[in-house]
Order: sequence, then structure tokens, then C-alpha cells
Amino acid sequence: MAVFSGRDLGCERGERLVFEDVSFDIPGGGVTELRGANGSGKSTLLRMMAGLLAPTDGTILWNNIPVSEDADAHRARINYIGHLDGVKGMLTVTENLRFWGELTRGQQTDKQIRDRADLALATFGIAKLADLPARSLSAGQRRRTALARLIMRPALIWLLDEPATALDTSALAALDHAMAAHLGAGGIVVMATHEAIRQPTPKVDLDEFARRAAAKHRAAA
Amino acid sequence: MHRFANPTRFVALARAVQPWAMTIALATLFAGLWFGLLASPPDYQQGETVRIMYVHVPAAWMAMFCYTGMAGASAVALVWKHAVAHVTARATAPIGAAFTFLALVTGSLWGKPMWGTWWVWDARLTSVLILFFLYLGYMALENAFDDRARGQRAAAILAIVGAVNVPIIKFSVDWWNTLHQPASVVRLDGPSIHPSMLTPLILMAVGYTAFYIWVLCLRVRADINMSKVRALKLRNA
Amino acid sequence: MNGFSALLKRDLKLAYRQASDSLTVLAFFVLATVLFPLAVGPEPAILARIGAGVVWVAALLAAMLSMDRMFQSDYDDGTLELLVIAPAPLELCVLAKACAHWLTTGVPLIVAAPLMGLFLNLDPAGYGTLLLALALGTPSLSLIGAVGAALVLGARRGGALLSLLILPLFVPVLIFGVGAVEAALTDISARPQLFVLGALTLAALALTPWPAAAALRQAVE
Amino acid sequence: MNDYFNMGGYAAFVWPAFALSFGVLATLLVASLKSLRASEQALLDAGAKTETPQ
Repeated sequence: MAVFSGRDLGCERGERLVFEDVSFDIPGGGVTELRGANGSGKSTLLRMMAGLLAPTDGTILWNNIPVSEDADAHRARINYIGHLDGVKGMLTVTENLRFWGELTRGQQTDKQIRDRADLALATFGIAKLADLPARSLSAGQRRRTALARLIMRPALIWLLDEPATALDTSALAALDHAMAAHLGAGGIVVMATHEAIRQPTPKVDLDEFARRAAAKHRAAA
Repeated sequence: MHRFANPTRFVALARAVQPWAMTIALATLFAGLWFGLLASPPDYQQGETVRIMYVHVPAAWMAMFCYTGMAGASAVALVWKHAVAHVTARATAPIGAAFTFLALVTGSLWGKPMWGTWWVWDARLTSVLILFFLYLGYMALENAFDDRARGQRAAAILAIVGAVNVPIIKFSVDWWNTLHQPASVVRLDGPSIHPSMLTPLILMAVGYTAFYIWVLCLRVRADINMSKVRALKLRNA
Repeated sequence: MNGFSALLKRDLKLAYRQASDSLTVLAFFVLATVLFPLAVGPEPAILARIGAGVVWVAALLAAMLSMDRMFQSDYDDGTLELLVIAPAPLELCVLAKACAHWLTTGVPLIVAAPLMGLFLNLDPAGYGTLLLALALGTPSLSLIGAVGAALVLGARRGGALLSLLILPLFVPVLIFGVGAVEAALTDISARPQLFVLGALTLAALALTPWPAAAALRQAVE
Repeated sequence: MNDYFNMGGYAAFVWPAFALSFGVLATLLVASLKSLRASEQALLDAGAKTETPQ
């Protein structure tokens, strides 16, 4: 069974130590919440999992093999939704989604990409916005378009950075539904969020890791 | 600060090298001056102005030497992620720029008596002028970012890209210069160098190199100290 | 390759919808050229003598106008960080961006160049070589510009800084570009200069994607 | 002695070249020394023992 894990991860930005000795193990089909105060490094850890940022210490592993050994395979395995939506204002919603489908087209035909885009639009309830230029969308609608990107390219690991921002109840329901389907198929979801997720989930609490590291420093001093 | 790629070892090295660099620099520069100004004959063609060569040619060599050093340190910094290599490259930039500036000014001071104008589009002077802009670009990019680490990495990439381009620029400027060769331009270094002129030249070159290493040690130590100060402030904050 | 074509198609679509951008570049090119007769006087002999140089300098500065925005909009709306971690190779994305910049900026300059030759009383015998030299030289401007644009992402006053960084790197292209036209005008063969221009572009094609991609990766870190 | 300083009529070029060269290098040296002293002082103020107990 696939497992996404991290061993003693540490991150230093400039001269600031963001976090150290953070470890986690997330089995297939598992969802994990990143918890911690502002500035504890939730987004940084998520970006590190996505491969945007190399860990200063420690390693990230997939099935106990460091992901750095095959970065392309890791990139194909993840779908990252950050703070920024990555939506081009001058393109329509459909064009935005189709672009992401075409970018990693593989053997898919145009028709398959179009169908997948329609499915993504339907999943997040923005089918009626399909031909609107993205610049005229509201923040919530733009966030739904960003989330629709999860459907455009199947990926084992979903890395969601506060996905629920600007989402209304129906969008939240759509997100839960999509996540449930993804988890059911053995996928993994790592989410940095503040809202309480309905069902209790395993947590990676960065404040807890910070307390432990501080204690270790005090003990060593 | 534990990720600082053993700064303590590097600081110890800098402190060990510094006094040696200082003594060599002072000794050779003094000897170079003595030979250059007093104990060497004027040139039969250029007369006393040939003495300017003793400060011009070493400066031009150092301009190239520092840029190569900067590009090398940047490559090490990017490949092995040694923050100390970034510090070395950043400490080298102003020294290299100073040498390039000196090469340009002394070149112009040397050109005036020979060609009657302060600036002449001689191939090497032009290439050194472009090199001077590469230095300015490096320093400007280095502190154009709020995040220091971003500036260091961006400047390191620029230094390497610049280093790849220097020979291409040199080639095209030489080609351009020969094409537009005005009849009156005499090649800058004139006749082949008489042995008695070689000693001051070599002395000055060694003196400039030792001076570079000496000032480099000073600037690297200062830079590492300031990083430690910032880290301490962050930790106590 | 589909990453390349998807990004190129999207960028050309965006450029088409914001056509004013390439028009302003073209207007700058014409305006910059027109300044010279106003400055040095309309005397045809002088203009003919400096014509090739003026056209090239104006083309080079015009190409640089839109260069710092090559990655800026993607950097601001989050598309860039998604491109960095997309399974498609980032170096190909850089090539697609440089190609889009060349098509939207370089090609209009080439089309307008003969008119500029007319303004500057350039001997018509030199038009063919001018077009050929621009066609061979402008791609390397876009490619080297891509490295510069990636380096200044997120820097204060990126535009001005970009020109300080890459103008020294444009010197070889300028020298051989003008050299080719002047050789044609003095009816000696311009082939050597054109070959060198082609070599510079091929070298840029092979070498610039790596530093540009490295600069993009550290920009989104 | 005087004609030596005359530098065969080129005094106006030889002396400024040397003076400027050593002037610029000396300024660079002094600036670097000063910044090192300042950094060591700042290190003291920040409460760490200095790296060189000078």
C-alpha cells in the first residue's frame, strides 16, 4: 500500500528557522490536516511536499524511496492548490481548464480533454460559467475553477493549501464529495486548513513539533 | 545558523590567510612602486607614460580574475548550496568592480598622451567597459530583492551566464574593432615588454592579487558576522 | 513536446486578446527610429551611413520593452509555480515563452524594418540582408531576455534592472547584426556575419533554457 | 629632483594614474576594515561572544 512520508524535515528561509524535525506518514486513502499557528510553516511544508521548495534537512519519501531520486515521477503524482488560483483572467474558464489538460496531455485526444474539462466544471458546479472570461468571476468562482484543476489531471496526492477560502456551502459540499471519491480510489489528501473538517482526521501539528524541538534544544543546552 | 556550511571553519581560514595576504600585498606593492617609478627605464617610444602600464595592466588582469572568481564561487554556491560560496562571490564583486574602474581610468590616462583623446574605442578598453556593466548588473541584482537569499541565488545565476558571455563579447568586440580600425590607433601595450619593465609589472600583479585576497577576507568575515547578528536577532525575537 | 505547444498556444491566444501590447512595441520601434533623423538632421548621406545601426538599436530596445513581463503575469497569478511543479519539463516552458515573445515582438519588428530603412534612407540593396539579419538575430534576443526576465522576477524596479543585466549580453548580436547589413551595403558578402548570428541564436537556443529554468525555480521557492 | 617629478612632461598623466589607483584601493580597504569593525560590534551588542576576542 502506497505511503507518503517525511523524515525529520527541516526548513530554513533566509536566517529564519521555519520548522525542524517534522515527520509524517500518510497511507493511501488517508487525509491529513496540517495544523499550526500562523507562521508555523503549514504552507511551507505543503510547498515542500509539492517539490517547490527543497527541504533544508530530512527527506520526503514515497514508498520509502526519496522523491528527489525521481522528481518527474513525484511531479506526476501530485496536484497542488496553493493560495494563488493560477487562473488567467483573459481566458475563459473552459480555456483555463483545457490548458492544464493539454499541458500534460500524454496520449489524451482533444475530445478526451474537453470531456474531462466538462466533468471538472460539473464537479465544482461552474458549468454555467464555462465561457465567461475568468477576470469577471468572483473570488469563490475563481477558487472553484482552481479546484476544478484537481479533476483535469488524475494524481495520487492532493496538496490543498486552505482550499475552503472564499467557498460557499455548495462549493464546500462539492469539495468534500470530490475528496471522498479521491480517497475512495486510494488517493491521499494533505490539507492546510483552519476550518474543522467534519470527520476526525489524523493531524500533523507543527506547533507540537516546534514545542518538541524547543524542548530538545533546552535539554541539550 | 546550523545550515551555514561550516562558517566557523571558513572564518578560521579567512583569519589565518588574512595576515599573510596583508604582508605579501604591502611588500610587493611597495617593491612594485619602487621598481615601477624609480628603478625602470622610460620607454624609447612612449617615454615616461609607459609607467602607467604598471597600474593599468594589473588592474585589467584583476578585473578578469575577480569576475572568474565570482562566477566560480557562484557555481559552487548553486551546485553544492554552500552559503559561504555566495558570501565569497558577493564580497568579490565590489573589489572586482573597483579594479575594472581603475583599469578604465588608467587606460584612459595612458591613452590621452598617446592618442590625444581621453576615451578611445580600443578593443580591450571596450571589453573592460562592458565587463564593468556586468559587475554593476551583478551588484544591482544582488540587492534588488527583499529576501537576501533570493538576491544571492539570482545574482549567482547571472554571474555564471555572464561568465559564459565574456569570451563571446570579447570575440565580437575584437572583430568589431579590427573592422573599424581607424588608422591612427596604436595598440595599447606598444612594443614587446622589455625585461626591466617585467619585474615591476609582475610585482604589481602579485601585489594586487594579494590585496584582493586580503580585502576579501575582511569582507567575508564582516558578512558572516552580520548574518550571525541577524540570526541572533531573529532567535531572540 | 505537448507542454511546449500547449503553453505556446495559450500565450499566443493571450497575446492576440491583448494585441495592444505588441502594437505598443511596434509603435516604440517606429518612434525610436524617427527620433534619429530629428536628432542628427534629415541629411540623407548621414542617415544612410548610420541607418543600419539605428534600426538595430531601435529593434533591440523595442524587443526589451515587453521582456520583463514575459513571466510576470504568470508569477503574479500563481500559474508559474504550477508550471514549475507540472510534469512537463520547465526548460520547454521557457522555450515556449521565448518563442511566444519572439512571435509577438520579434516578428512585428522584422516586418516593420524595411519601412524604417526607408525612413533612414537606407540603400534598398541592404533591405534583404537587414531582414535576414533581424530574423536570425531577434530569436537570441528573446532567449537571452528570457533568462533576464526570470532573474528579475519579484525584484524592485524589474524593468530597469533587466536592461542593465541583458544589454551587455546583447552586444555580440548587435555588432554582427549591424555588421551584416553594412557588409551587404559595401557589396562584400555578408555571409560570415549572418553565419555568426545564426550560431549565436543556436547557442542561445541550446544554453539559455537551463539558467532561465533555474531562475524560475528559485523565484517560486 | 624636480625634472624627475616632471615625468618627461607627462606628469599630469603618470601621477594621477598612480594616485588614483592607490586612492581607490585604500578607500576600499578602509571601508572593508570599518565594516568588519562594525559587524564585530554589532555581534557584541547582539549578545554573542565575538568570533575573534581581539
